[in-house]
Amino acid sequence: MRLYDKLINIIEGMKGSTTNDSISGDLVAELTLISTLLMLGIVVRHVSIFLSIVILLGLLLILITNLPLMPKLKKEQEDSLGQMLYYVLVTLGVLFAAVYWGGNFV
Amino acid sequence: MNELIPLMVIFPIAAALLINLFGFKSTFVKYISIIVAFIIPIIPLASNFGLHYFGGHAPLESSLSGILYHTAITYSFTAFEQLFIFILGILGFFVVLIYVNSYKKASGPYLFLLFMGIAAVSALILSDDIFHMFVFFEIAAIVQVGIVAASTIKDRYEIALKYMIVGSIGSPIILLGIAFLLAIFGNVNITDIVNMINAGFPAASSPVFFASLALIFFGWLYTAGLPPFHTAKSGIYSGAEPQGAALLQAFSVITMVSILIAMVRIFSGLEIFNVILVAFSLLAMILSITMALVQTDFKRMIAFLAVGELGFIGLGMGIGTELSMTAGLFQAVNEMVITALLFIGFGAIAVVCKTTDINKLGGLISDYPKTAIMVLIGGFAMAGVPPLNGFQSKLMLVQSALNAGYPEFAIIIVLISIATFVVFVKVFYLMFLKTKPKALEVSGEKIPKSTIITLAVFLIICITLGLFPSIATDTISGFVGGLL
Amino acid sequence: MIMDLQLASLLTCGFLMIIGMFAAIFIDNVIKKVIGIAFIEEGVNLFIVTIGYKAGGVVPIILPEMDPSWFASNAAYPLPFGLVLTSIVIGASTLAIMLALIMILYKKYGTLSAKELLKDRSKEAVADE
Amino acid sequence: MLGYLFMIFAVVSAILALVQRDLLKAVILTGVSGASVAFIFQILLAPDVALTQAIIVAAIEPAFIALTVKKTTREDV
Repeated sequence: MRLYDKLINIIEGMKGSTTNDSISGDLVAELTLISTLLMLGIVVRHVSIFLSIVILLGLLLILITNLPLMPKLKKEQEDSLGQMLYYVLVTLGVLFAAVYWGGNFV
Repeated sequence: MNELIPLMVIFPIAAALLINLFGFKSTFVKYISIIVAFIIPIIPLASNFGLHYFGGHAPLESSLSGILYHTAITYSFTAFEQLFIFILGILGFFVVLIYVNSYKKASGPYLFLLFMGIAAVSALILSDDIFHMFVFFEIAAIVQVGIVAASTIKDRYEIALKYMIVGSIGSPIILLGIAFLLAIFGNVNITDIVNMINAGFPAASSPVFFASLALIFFGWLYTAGLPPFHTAKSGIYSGAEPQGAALLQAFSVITMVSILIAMVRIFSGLEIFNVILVAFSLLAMILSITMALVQTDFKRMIAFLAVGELGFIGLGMGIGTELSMTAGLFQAVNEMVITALLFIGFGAIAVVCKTTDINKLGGLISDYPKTAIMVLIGGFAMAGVPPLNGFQSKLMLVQSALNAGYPEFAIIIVLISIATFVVFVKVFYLMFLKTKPKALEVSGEKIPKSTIITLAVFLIICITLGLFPSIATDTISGFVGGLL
Repeated sequence: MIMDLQLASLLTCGFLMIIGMFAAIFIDNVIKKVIGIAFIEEGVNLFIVTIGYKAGGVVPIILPEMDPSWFASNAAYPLPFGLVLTSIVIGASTLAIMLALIMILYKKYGTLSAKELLKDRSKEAVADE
Repeated sequence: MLGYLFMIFAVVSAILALVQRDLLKAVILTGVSGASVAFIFQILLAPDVALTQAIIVAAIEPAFIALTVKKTTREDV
């Protein structure tokens, strides 16, 4: 697919945003998200350069295959209590596991 | 005059109870609350630096190890605490002024909540006792919910209940973390715990210590509203009245900073602490800024920005050099003022236009030119445009990240600042510059003078701190030097 | 004895916290969520009290006929007990506020289901205008 | 020995409280769980905490919840 078609698809994927201003906002959000995520991939080089390359490639693959990221991300951060509690629980689990078992390896 | 140290907490509490007692007797409540709000920022300026032991129980020296044990709840008051409590007092004064001026009937219970919150966060930053911090943090959380429930926003009760239920998972967890520390060290005084760790206390490298780090860190995420709590926290900000939201974010900043300092003191020996701190701060910055960009409710936008800016503080503390920590704490001071300015400025527009949807607004610059310009400069300050204070702290952060060998963080900070700028340009354009939609009826209501004065004063603080950052940074770097 | 009293008590507070967490997160009824939150707080309080317990010790109240050095080596550790008193009261007050909010919301929506009460209302607001 | 009994009691009544369809029964079982924990506090050498727990968690909190149940609905659908 050509790049232009892809861009149009991305914009059409952002349902609900109809005005010029909200589309521009969504695009900025999308670009910020992608660029910061790639930067975070580069941060891993302090641990190991090889791992960083792997993560960057994987990240690129994931980002390109689900490109309109913002609508998905927004749906995950709804205001409903169930969703909030779900992520609270997931974070608690991940944080505890990471610190408790990973604390000695840093 | 060391006696004034506990007064910083006791005076607002006593005043709050008194005001609540008089309830709805409007004029009396108005005068007394203005006087109280005026005195609160004066107390930290008049007080001497030092320690205060409640009940006069001076620390005991152990005959075996020679370590000092603090038996009393201890308040430590230095120039750093003075700075924060003073800024909080100034914010509180103007918030009370706006509230008293713009509502015909001043409600005693609402003012009670405001003063109680000021007392609670003052206690949080003064206290050297981690359980004492928990107690006042819970009071602050209840106050936040109360301020939201007392507003006139449509979905306030839902927002308040959501925050409370999510918080009820968070706050027992932080208490459990404190209990773990108590189980290891038999003590809840931070100085004692730090002394024991430095003396090579064996349990300080045990799994239980790591577990307590995880639990307290999770509770800290809740206090600060970093992810996964950012949706609940931004809901709280957008659910409160504008002046209430201005004070609420100051509460969050101070709560976050004081618990963060406690964690840095206790856990800085564990390297994973810095890793998770940086990770969650970056996550907060990215998620909040992207969410702010896609909102259509401008109060919610500012709320997400307010949450995201907290990430800068965490990042500065997480990098862990003296410069970066100074920059992070300086950012905390700046953010309190800037975000309060924005909440009040945008909130005033929301009140006169009776809508918060940016698509329904436009062309307001001809109606409210003063507010528009001041809000614009406030937005510049948050995005980091020289010569305002946000620029100074963000510049320091970028420099410190570069010096510490993490240029990626510097790039992310710059990117996030650019995105913040975009949010502002967008909101400003849609609210003030775009042609006015026909459906919008500006009732001709004027923005109260007290609001304009407040915005002007906050702006002066922003510009002063931007031109002479050493007023704050000297104090903060002295404090950070003692911390490391 | 099968198990040390302190260990059994720790297990109990673990159970209480897990039950509470489960209720607060997975049960749909808001009042049951609140009950679950009360159980979490109860579990944490029990944990803190258990820290202070001393097997074969005495209650940490000094009586005139007690020898101070014997008391010091035999009494339970009273600091956690003092902390728990505060935390019980805090738990009760948060519970009361939550219940008050639930009553108001029930008047408005006529249901106690969290999925209905506390869903995302931002889209709805757009729809009815 | 009594301690273990109360511990089992606390956990079981907590579980039972959450599976009730009738919310008033759930309230009573919450009180039972709180009272059992109060007895555990007594056995763990903390009589002052036990007293507070017995008053606040075993009596006042169920009363609050019961009041809410009365003002709203008894059935957990």
